[in-house]
Amino acid sequence: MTRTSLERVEARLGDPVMSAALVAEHGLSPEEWERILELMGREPTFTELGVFSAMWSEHCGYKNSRPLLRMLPTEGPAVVQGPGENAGVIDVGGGWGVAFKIESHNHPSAVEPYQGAATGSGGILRDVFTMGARPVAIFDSLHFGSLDSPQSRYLFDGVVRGVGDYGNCVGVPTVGGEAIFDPAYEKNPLINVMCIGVLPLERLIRGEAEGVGNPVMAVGARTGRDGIHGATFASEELDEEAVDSRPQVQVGDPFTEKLLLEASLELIERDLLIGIQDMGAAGLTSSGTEMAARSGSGIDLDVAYLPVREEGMTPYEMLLSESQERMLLVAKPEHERAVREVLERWDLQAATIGRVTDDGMFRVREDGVVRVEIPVKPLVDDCPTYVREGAMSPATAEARAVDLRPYSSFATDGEVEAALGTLLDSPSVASRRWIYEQYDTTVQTNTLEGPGSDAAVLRLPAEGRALAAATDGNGRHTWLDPRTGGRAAVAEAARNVACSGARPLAVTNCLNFGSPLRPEVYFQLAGAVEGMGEACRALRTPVTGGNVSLYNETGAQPVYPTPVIGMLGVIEDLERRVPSAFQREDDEIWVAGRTRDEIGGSEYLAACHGLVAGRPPAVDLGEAAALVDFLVEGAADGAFASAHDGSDGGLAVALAECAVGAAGGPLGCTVDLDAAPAGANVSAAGRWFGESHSRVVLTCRPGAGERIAAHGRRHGVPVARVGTVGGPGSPCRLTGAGHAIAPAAAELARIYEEAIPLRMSEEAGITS
Amino acid sequence: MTAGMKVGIVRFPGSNCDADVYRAVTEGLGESATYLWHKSTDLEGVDVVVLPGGFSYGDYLRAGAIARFSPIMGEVIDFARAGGLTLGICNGFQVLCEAHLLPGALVRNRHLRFRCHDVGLRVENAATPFTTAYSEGDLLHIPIAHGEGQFVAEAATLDELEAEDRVIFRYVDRRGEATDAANPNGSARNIAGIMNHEGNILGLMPHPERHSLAVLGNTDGLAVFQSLLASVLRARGCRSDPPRAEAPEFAVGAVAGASS
Amino acid sequence: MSRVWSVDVRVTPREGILDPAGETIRRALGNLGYEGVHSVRAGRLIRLEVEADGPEAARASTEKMCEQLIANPIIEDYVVRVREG
Amino acid sequence: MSRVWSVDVRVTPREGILDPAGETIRRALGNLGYEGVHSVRAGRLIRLEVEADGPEAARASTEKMCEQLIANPIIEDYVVRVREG
Ligand SMILES: Nc1ncnc2c1ncn2[C@@H]1O[C@H](COP(=O)(O)OP(=O)(O)O)[C@@H](O)[C@H]1O
Ligand SMILES: [Mg+2]
Repeated sequence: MTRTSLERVEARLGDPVMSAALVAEHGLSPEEWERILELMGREPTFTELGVFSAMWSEHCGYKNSRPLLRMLPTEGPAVVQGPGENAGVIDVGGGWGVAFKIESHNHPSAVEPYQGAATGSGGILRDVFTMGARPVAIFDSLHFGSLDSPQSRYLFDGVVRGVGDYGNCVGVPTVGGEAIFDPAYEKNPLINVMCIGVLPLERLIRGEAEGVGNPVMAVGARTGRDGIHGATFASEELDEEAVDSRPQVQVGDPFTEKLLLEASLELIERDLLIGIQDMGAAGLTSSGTEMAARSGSGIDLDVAYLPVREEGMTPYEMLLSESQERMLLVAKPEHERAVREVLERWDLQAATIGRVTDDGMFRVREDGVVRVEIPVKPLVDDCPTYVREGAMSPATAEARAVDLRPYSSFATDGEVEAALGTLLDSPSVASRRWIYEQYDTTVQTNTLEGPGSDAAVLRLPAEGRALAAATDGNGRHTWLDPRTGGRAAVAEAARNVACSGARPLAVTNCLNFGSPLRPEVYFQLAGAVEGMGEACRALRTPVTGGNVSLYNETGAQPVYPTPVIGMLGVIEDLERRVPSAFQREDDEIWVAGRTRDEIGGSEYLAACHGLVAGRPPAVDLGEAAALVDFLVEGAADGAFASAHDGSDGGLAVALAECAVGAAGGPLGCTVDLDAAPAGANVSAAGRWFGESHSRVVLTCRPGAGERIAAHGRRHGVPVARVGTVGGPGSPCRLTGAGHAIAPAAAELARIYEEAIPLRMSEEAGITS
Repeated sequence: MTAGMKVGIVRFPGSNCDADVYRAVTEGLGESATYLWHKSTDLEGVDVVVLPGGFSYGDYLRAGAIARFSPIMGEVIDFARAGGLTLGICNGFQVLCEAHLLPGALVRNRHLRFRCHDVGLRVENAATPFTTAYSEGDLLHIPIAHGEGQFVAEAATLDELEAEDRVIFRYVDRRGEATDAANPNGSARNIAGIMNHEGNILGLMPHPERHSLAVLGNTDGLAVFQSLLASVLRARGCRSDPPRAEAPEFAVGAVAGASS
Repeated sequence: MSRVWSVDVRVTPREGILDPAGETIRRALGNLGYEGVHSVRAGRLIRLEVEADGPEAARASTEKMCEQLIANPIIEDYVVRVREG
Repeated sequence: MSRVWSVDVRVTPREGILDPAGETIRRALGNLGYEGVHSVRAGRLIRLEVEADGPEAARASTEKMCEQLIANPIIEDYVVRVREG
C-alpha cells in the first residue's frame, strides 16, 4: 500500500459538488475554506471535506478554546502524561499510575438521554483503558432543569439509567458525581462523565502510530451509519431540528465494551502493541490522524477492509461514523498474529485496514483508489483558532447589582427553620441516594468511601494507599462572575478531596458553555479558564486533560457557564482517611475557615427567594491552599473524626448533612453558629446559609480539640469549637445571629432523603 | 494435593465479579483460586466451582440464559450433579437457574431499577456446606447489585424449598424480620439465596465476596468461603475444624443502605 | 358500542440502529448449532386490553400511547395490531 | 427449496407471573389520561430471519430455539409465527 506516483486523489461518482452552501453545512467558514484550499493546493474531494469538517470542528479542533487553554498549568511533579493523549496520567507512588479524564455527552443526551449517557460513559472508559489502565471508578457530573418539569424528569431518569446500566454492566463502580438542578439547563442538560483507571507505570501506552509498514487494525464493533458528524453536531447549537435528527443517535453496547476492555489490557500487558486509541468523536478520522500526528508519521488506510454493519457505505460515512465500541490500534508487526488471537479469544472482530507510512499523509482508499490525501500535521494541529472579544452580559451585570439586604435577615426563628427545610428539600442539595443506588458502587472491592461523602475513596494497589476523587462546578457562581466561578470549581474540588485526608494532585476539566460567538459567552469562557488556571497554580494541581463542550444552548438561551473540575488526590495511609458525617455522640464540633457576609449566588437565594443575584463568594487562593494543607496534615495526624466541606446551603446545611449522614442513623447536635470564625458584619443569612469558601465542619473526640487548634495555628487557618454532636433521637439545636431552631434530626433526614424520590416517583423506565 | 482448597472461578464474557471472588478466596481466606475460561471444558481439579456476578453476554435475552450454554457449563453441570460444591453469586445464581440446577427464575426487580446497597440477610440454615461458619439466625450485612434479582417460582416449589430448609438466606430488616420493606427486589418470600435438594449447589443474589476483606471494613461474607473450606477439608477426611467466624456485628440502622 | 379490544404493539429497533441484544442472540444460536439464522432483532411486545368503540378507535388510541409513551421513536419503530376480539 | 423466512417469536410473561413493567406502563398511561386501558402485559418480540425449506420447517426450527434458549418456560409463554415471506 505504498503510494506510486501515478496515483491521484479521485472524487467518487455521485459525490455532491462543492459549493459555498456545502462548505457552510460542514460548519466551515469561508476563511477556513480558503485555508483548506491553500494547504491542499487544490479543491478537496467531498470525502476530504468531511474529514476537515470533523477535525476542524470545535469538538476536535478546539477552535475557540485552544488559546484560552494555554492559561492552564499542565506540569507538576506527579504528572506523567499531560493533555494531548487519550487521558492524563499521574504518578501515585509505588510504581503505580492513575489515568483519568472527563468527557461531556450533552447533546446526544438531550436527544436520547439513556443512550446518550450510556455512550458517553463508554467513550470515556475507552479513553482510560487505551492508556493501559484498568478503569476503577466512574463519576457523573449532571446538570438538569428543574425536577418540576416533566421533560427534565424524563431526561434525568434516562441519563441516570444510562450511566448506571453502562458502568454496571462493564463492572466499573460509579462512586461519585454531582447533580444540580436549575431551569437554565432545562433543554440542554449537561452530562459529564469522568473515568479513573489504575496502571503499572511501566505499562503506560499512548495513541501512537510509529514504524513504517506497521499494521493498523480496526477492532470491536462493526461500523454503521450511526453518529455521522457527531463531532460537528456537538459543535452546534441544539435546535428542534437537531432533536429530530435521528442518525446522530448511537446505541451503546456495554457487553462489547467489556470484551474490548479485557482484550485491550491483555494486548498491552503482553506488549503486543505500538499504540492504541478509541474511535471516539469523528471516529476513524480523528483516531487515525491523531495517532499519526503524535508520531509525525502518516497512515494509509483502505476502507474496503473496514468491517461494516450496513451495505453500501461510502468512504465519507465510514470515516465519519461514530459507531461505538471501536478502537484503532497499531500492532507490532511481528505480533500481528498474536494480536488477532487475543481478540478472537474475546470474540472480537479485528481487521487490518492499513499501514503506517512515513510521508506524513492521511491517505484513505476505497478498494485501492485514493479518496483522501491530506497532510496530517496541518489537519490536526493547524486548525484555525480564534481569539474573540468578550463582554459581560447586561443580564449578569443587572443580577450582580441587586441589593441583597432585603434577603439578609429573618423575621422569625420559624423562617430560619423553614429556609433550612427548603434547602434540604432542594434537589441540588438533597440526598443523591436515588441516583447512586442505581449505580454499582462496590464492584471491584476497592470502595472505601462511596457516594455520599465529600470525596470517593478507593484503595490503590500500592500497599496502604488510597485515591480520593471528586467532581465540582458551580454554574451560577460562574455566571455571576466567571473568574471567581473558575477558581471556585477548583477550590471546592480540592477541598472535597482534602476533607477525606488526601493531598490533591491533579485535575481534569470539562468546560460546558454556550456559543463562543456570543461576546458574553466568550467573556465567561475566558474568565472561567483564567480563574481555573490561577487556582490550579495556587493549589499545585496541574491540569492533565479535559474536554470542551460549547454551544450548549437552546432557543438563544445559553446554559449557565459551567466548568466542571475532576480532582484527584492520594492518601498515604488509608487507615487515616476521614469520613464526612458525624461519627459519635459527644464528639466536639469545630469549624475551620472564615464566614463572610456572602450570600450572592447562593442556593439559599435561589431556593428560598427564586433569585440568582449578587456577587458570588470570593475565593482567596491563599486561604484555599492553607486550608488544604491544614486538612491533609490534620488527617495524617489523626486529628479529625470527620470533615465535611461547606458548599451549597452554607454552614447550616453542612451541619445538617453531617447529622443526617451518620452511619448508624441521624445524630443530633448543639451548635452556636456565632462561635464560628467570621469576618466583620456578617448578616444573619450569611451566617446560616452563606457559601463563603474555604470552610469545613470538623469533629474530634471529646477533649481532642487542641490538636485541631494547633493545626489551625500552624497553617494560619482560623478554627473554633462551635458545639457538640448529640445522640440518636436528639434534635439539631442550632443558634446564631439571634435565632434558634431545634428540628429533629430524623425530620431533617426525612426531608433530605425524600426530596428526589418523591419528585421522581412516576418515572420508571418504561421504554427500557 | 494441597492441604487447602482450590476454587475455580468461571469467567464468562461479561463476568465482572470474577476478580472480587478471587480476592476474597486468596486475600480474604488465604486459599487458592483459579479462573476457568468459558470456552474450556476442563475444571482443572478444583474443589469448588464459583459462577461469579456480572453481565454474562450482556444479560441480553435473559440474565444468564446464554452463558448457560457455554462449553464449560457442560462440565459444571456434571460436576454439580455429581455432588461438587457449586456456588452461584448474582449473575451466577441466574445461570444456575437457567441451567435448571436450581429451581425458579430471577426476573426484573419489582421497581424496575438496578439497585446497589447493603441489605440485611438472615442465615436460615447453617447446616449447609456454604454456611457452617455461621449460626442459624445470624444477621449479615451484604451488598446487592442487580437489576434482575426478583426470585420467582411456583407456590409448590416455594413450599418445597421451605419444607426442605433450602432457603438459605432471606432479606430482613434491622430487627431480623422478613418484611416487605426489607425486600429490595420483590423476591417471593424475601428469598435471597437457595440450595438444591442434595445440598451442594447454592445460588444467592447478594455478594458475600464484596464483604470479605478486612480493609473494606466488613467481613460478613467471608464465612461463606470459610464454610466451603471446612466442607472441602471434611470431605477430604482432614480434621474438620471449621474456622468459626466471629458472630458478625449487625450495625443498627445500617441495613437500609446507609453505609458510611 | 364500547367494548374491550386486545391490542398488540410490536416495537423493534429501527433500521440502522445497533441492536446488540439481537446480535448476541444470533451468535448464541449459531454456537448452539442453529445454522441459517441470518439475523435476529430483539424488540418488545406490549399487549394491551383497551376499551374503545371499535377496532379502529382502539388502534388510534393505542397509536397515540405509542407516540407518547410506549415506544421511543428515536430508536424504535412500532406497529399496532388489534387482535380479533 | 431453501429460502429465508421472517419469523416472529412473541414471548409474554406467563399467567400468574407478576409483570411489573406492564403494570407500570398501565399506571403511566392512566396518569397521561388514557382511560379504559384494562391491562398491559410487557413481553418480548424476537424477529428472526431463518433459512429453511418451507414455512413449516422454519417454524419447527424456531420452536426448537425457543425451547432451548429464547424463552424460559418457568416464567414465559411463547408463540412462533412465520410472517408472510
Ligand atoms: N450524579 C451523581 N452520581 C453519583 N454520586 C453523586 C452524584 N451527585 C452527587 N453524588 C454524590 O453525592 C454526594 C453529595 O454531592 P455534592 O452535594 O455535590 O457534594 P459536595 O457539595 O460536597 O461537592 C457526593 O458524595 C457525591 O459524590
Ligand atoms: Mg459539590
